[in-house]
Amino acid sequence: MGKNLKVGAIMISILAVIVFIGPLIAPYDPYQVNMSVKLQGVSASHIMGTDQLGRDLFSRLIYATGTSVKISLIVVIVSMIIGFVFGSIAAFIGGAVDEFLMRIIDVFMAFPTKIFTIAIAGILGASAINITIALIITSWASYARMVRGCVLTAKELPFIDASIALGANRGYTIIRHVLPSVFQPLSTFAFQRIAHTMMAIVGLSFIGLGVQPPTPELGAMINESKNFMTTAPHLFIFPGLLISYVVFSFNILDDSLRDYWDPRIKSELVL
Amino acid sequence: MNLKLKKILCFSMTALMMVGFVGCSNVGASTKTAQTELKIAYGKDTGAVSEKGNGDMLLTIFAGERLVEVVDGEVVPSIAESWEVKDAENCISFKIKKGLKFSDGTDLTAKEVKLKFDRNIALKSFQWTELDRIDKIEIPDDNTINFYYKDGMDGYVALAGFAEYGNTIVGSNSFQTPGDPTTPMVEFIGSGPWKVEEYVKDQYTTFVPNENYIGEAVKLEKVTVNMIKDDEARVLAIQAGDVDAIVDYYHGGSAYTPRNLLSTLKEEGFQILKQEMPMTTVLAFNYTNNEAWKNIKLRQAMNYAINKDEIAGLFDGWISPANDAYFSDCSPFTTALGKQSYKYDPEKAKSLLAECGLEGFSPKMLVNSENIDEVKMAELLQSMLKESGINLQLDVMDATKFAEAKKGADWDVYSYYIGGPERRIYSRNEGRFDKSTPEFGASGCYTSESIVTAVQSAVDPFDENERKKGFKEFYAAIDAEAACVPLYYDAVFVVANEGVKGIEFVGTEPVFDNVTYKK
Amino acid sequence: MKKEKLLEVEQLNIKFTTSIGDVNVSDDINFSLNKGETFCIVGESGCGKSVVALSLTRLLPENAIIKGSIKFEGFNISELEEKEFSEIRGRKIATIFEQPMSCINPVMRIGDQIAETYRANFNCSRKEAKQQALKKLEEVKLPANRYNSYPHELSGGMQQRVMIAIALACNPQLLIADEPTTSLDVTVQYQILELLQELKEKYNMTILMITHDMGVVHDMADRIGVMYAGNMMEIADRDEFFQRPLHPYAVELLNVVRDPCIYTIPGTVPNLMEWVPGCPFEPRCKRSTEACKINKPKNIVMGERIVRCLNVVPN
Amino acid sequence: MIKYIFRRLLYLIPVLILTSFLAYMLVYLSPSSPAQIILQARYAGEPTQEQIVEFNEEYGFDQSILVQYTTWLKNAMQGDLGKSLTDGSDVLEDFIYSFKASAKLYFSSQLLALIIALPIGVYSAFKANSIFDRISRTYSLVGISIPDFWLGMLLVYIFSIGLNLLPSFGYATPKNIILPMLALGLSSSFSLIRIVRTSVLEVLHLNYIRTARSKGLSENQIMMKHALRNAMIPIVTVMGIHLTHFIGGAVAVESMFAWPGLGNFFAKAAGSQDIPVIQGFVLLSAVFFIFANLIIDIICKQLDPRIDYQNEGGKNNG
Repeated sequence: MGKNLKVGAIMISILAVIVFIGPLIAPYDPYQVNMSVKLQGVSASHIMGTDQLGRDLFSRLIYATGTSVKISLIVVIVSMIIGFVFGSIAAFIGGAVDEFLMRIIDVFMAFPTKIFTIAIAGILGASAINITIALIITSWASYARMVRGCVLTAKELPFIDASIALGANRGYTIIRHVLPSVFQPLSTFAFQRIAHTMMAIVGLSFIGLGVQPPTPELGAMINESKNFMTTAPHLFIFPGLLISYVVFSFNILDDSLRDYWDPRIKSELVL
Repeated sequence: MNLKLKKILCFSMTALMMVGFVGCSNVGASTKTAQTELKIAYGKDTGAVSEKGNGDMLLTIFAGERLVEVVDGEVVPSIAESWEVKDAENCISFKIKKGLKFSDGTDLTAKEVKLKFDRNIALKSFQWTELDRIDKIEIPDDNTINFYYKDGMDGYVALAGFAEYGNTIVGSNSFQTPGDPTTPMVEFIGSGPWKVEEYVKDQYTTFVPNENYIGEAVKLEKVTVNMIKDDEARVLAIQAGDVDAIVDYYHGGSAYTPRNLLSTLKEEGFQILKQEMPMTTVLAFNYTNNEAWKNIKLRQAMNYAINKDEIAGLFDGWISPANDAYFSDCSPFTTALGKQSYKYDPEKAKSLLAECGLEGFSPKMLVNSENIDEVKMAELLQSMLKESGINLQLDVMDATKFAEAKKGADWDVYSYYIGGPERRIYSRNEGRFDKSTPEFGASGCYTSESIVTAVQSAVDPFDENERKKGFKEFYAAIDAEAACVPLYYDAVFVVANEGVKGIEFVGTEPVFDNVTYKK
Repeated sequence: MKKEKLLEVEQLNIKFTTSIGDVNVSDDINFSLNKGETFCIVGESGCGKSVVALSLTRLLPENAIIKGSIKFEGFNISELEEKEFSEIRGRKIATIFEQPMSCINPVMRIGDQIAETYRANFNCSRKEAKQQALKKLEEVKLPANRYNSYPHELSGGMQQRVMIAIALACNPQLLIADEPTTSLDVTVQYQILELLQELKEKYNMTILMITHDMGVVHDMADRIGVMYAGNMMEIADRDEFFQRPLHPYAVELLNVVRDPCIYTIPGTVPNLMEWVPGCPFEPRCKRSTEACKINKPKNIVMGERIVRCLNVVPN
Repeated sequence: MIKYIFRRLLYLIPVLILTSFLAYMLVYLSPSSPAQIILQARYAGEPTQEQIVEFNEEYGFDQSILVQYTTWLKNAMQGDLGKSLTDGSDVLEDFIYSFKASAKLYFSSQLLALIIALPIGVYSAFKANSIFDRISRTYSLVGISIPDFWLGMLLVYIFSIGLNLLPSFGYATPKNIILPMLALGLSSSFSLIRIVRTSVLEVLHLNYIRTARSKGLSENQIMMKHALRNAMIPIVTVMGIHLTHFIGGAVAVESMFAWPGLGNFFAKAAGSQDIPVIQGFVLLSAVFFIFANLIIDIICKQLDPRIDYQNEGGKNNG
């Protein structure tokens, strides 16, 4: 466990540095065009080369990573909140409300996520905000279903009845006992979703339905680089490596955390 | 289960190996042999089967003819051998050549000619033509067709409109109900040098020689036009040897070979053929919804603030910057002005802005995300305009949203074009600047009375010299008014394998009638 | 009459390596089984009795380290290669486990599971195996039409019968029964024990039974071994044991059985991860002395009886 | 069994109705009216009021939403999902055409993924914590972090641009499928390796494996007869869910290789706001998705006798 967790933690810390203080260390303005140095390869002044407009790729990548990661975090957090609210309402109130909410959740989950996301993003129009909305619309239902399940299980636990029977306030019991037992699986689930969401965002941006220029974004940058695969391969290689880095750091951390909870199937990686 | 699993495993291994063999068997010796077939990559579907459309430009040029054509800015005979303007310019009468046949062997007479115009009028598809003003169409005999106008024919531009792609003449069997032009077009039967042999929507169209064509027969036995939507994919296709040539969209402006890949292709030994068009990409202002743009100083400031050479730099030197007013020297009617009124000067732009009281001006630019060059150019403009203290905001969106947003007031500039393929220069220029034409967009290039007068004097006269003079006036007028910011002159490119010989440009359209190919 | 020994276990030490340290679950255990007898190992939960049982046929997880010698029919099987060893498993030594539901493959028909054992150990046709399986079903008193049932379609008692049928498919000489009745209802327990007894007599089988239930021990055992915290505290004949337990722990154990409502053994089972120099039962022992804390007791052999204690309960 | 399927189908009816309603309502997410969007696309200029009215009548947009919806649903049940607004082609035909293209690519790539993942995953689980296991775990964890379209680009860079061996895009010849199949297949294999490994490992820790060992079965027999068969249940479920993902799941790869599959087609339609295509595709893919899940459930039922017929409720996964 130890090594993987350490590697994951280090990778995530580096990522956090890139995302939150990266703009301070970026050597160039990511929007600054300089046509005299366009499409240059790796050099001392531009450590990852320059793009079609002579912008520094390294600086752009720093900003682009920020964009992708921030959107994934927003999507995950907002869906988690929506899912939590609806899931717990369904579970606590129960009856017709539960039935109604569950049918709605069923419907949302009956759509293949990607088709649904593309449809919404396409109809709303491609932009960073709309892709965030589209991803939230398509992902809240799974959180809600999960929260509902957890709350129902927690409600059944003997100590809940016991504490109510012993005269504890019902509301207090829920806050003190039921909710904590939801948070652990919910946060684990949400953490797993970060990498997935990140992949969805870069994929949608790659097909032009996501973040739009001039905002730098990793998937969109790869899309733009398609023209230059022969002449300037660094334009697609670096953003791709960066996506893999980000997703890998979330995956390895998630993996080692899961091993931590379930040591039966744990095993170390070769790193 | 065990057994089943084994079976599946064996099967899949075999399948994988077979795939592998197919993949590796791509080695062939090459000697230079004459090819009878040419494969072209093209970014649009040819639309040979269409409910309401008329077919794509390439299709209409390959397999169709119109009453007249426009070459070097002049209307020349085609299906019609002559024409006459009568009744105080209220009627135009075309004499149709005798003995013409469609590719399916049926006769081409005035009756068939009328079909297409009936269709366009019924379906209200009369962009860039004057068909909306037509009162009635008469066919006194097999070789005559008369068009009567409601309130007079609109000069030369109306005549040139008959050369529009949409007015390509097709046979009566083209329609689902033969002879009923309001029914969907189920086959493209034209009278051009080629005929459509096979059409698979969004995949390919094959053309073979039309044996009923009365002109000189084409040389190749077959041309396959592969529809490849992605610009980069077409380039990869020719590099991989899947196609022999790439042709830009005949209209220009979209679905073209990425300009910054042309140098690479040239280095790799492909021929690059270029034909400049009388089409200028400009930065247009939202003056109809946005009062500020009615101030000429602001329009001039924008002109001074943009360095066109740098924009042309986006295209790796393959496209010329629009330094010399509006159109390049590609047609007798589009001769350049010979002066550069607004040389790049950020200081001047700044002072003009100050005069307008617009320091820290922050205009919003609409950008169509489907055109990558447009996006790149917008990003370049954003960075460039900073020098003049203009803080350009970009709003990038897909084509539909773009079209929608254009109508609103919440934007300032966008990338637009004036002119077009040669057969369209009359109607397009009139449509862009004359508010009284149906094509006139609510927003676009700034226009004024002097510009409207000038454009009329350019597109109306039947006399060639008067038109030439008119065009000069027209350019001078839009230049003086700083109606928009000309950015670069567009061009049509054909990229072809070394062995492809005989690609010609008629007007601004690539033609493959005389092409031979040795591989 | 000299009793013939079927299984002899000597100096058996078992250790588990885990990420938080090593756990000693068997400390120099010695015992032997006579042919045809039922030997019961009894002890509280977590004393290591199941581990000892499973170690005999190498069914422990990979992190178990086993030392010592195990002789089966006078032949040291602890040094056998894995491949040779699998010929003993099932064929000569069979095992039945507690919680039969989880120990039978849920997606395989029960008949096939019985037949599979036979086929794995004897080279025979499917048909023969099926015949054998049907015969075994009959022996464990399940109707033949249950051959095609899936485990989840059976009750717990029936599942344990299936388990027994699987184990006895090859008529093994030694049957290791690891808590065979623990998860069953009392009435069903009785039926299963009766069945085991019946089959034992029929095939002259030797049974090593692991249990924490003194009632079961009393009904089934010929001889008894008492385990505590990885140590075999006492080995004795059933009658002698119940009449006169020698080890203080055994005494306590019997007291609990006789008067379960009143009597408990004070203290808790020790943590096996903590190494103690003396006797592991010392903290709970009524007879403990200072010496018990320092010295590990040695086995005291008294004829057939063996006791591991410094202060054996006097007569 | 029939009863079970019938019950499931009955349960699906409300879900299908709500789904279709949601699919239809997608059009109202759009800030502009369908007439505006479509006429704009059809004619270059601004549509006149007359054209808009005429259009609304022709497509029934002048009626109330519920009437529009029921008309649409009625037509949809008869296989008429309307026509594409951009080119007038039949939506159902378009769907079937791109469905076939997608299926071809997706099934071949999943087969490839299975061929790669099954032996690696099983061996990895069997030799848990060995060097092989560690390498394969690292390999698959790195693999699932690579976007499939980027993997596709790398393949194009190597095999099309570098070695000039394979076509980089297109659909026409059998060779065209190789690179997109590799990109998708490899991508799926990474996650599949993990699933296979976990499933097998979970099974290997179960008591009945110990029983199997105690019966004297060899390791191979244990693996094939007991471990794999049981581990196949979660694997098949996940594979099934993967398969239903071919609707849209491969959109980036399809777009990368200009493969005329569902995702590619749909993304284009969504980009141009081709409302009937969007509605039709969303509905058809949801229907397909729902029924595919039902079929997976039935297959799992075949594999796993423990699943109770009486239990209803489907497995869902986005």
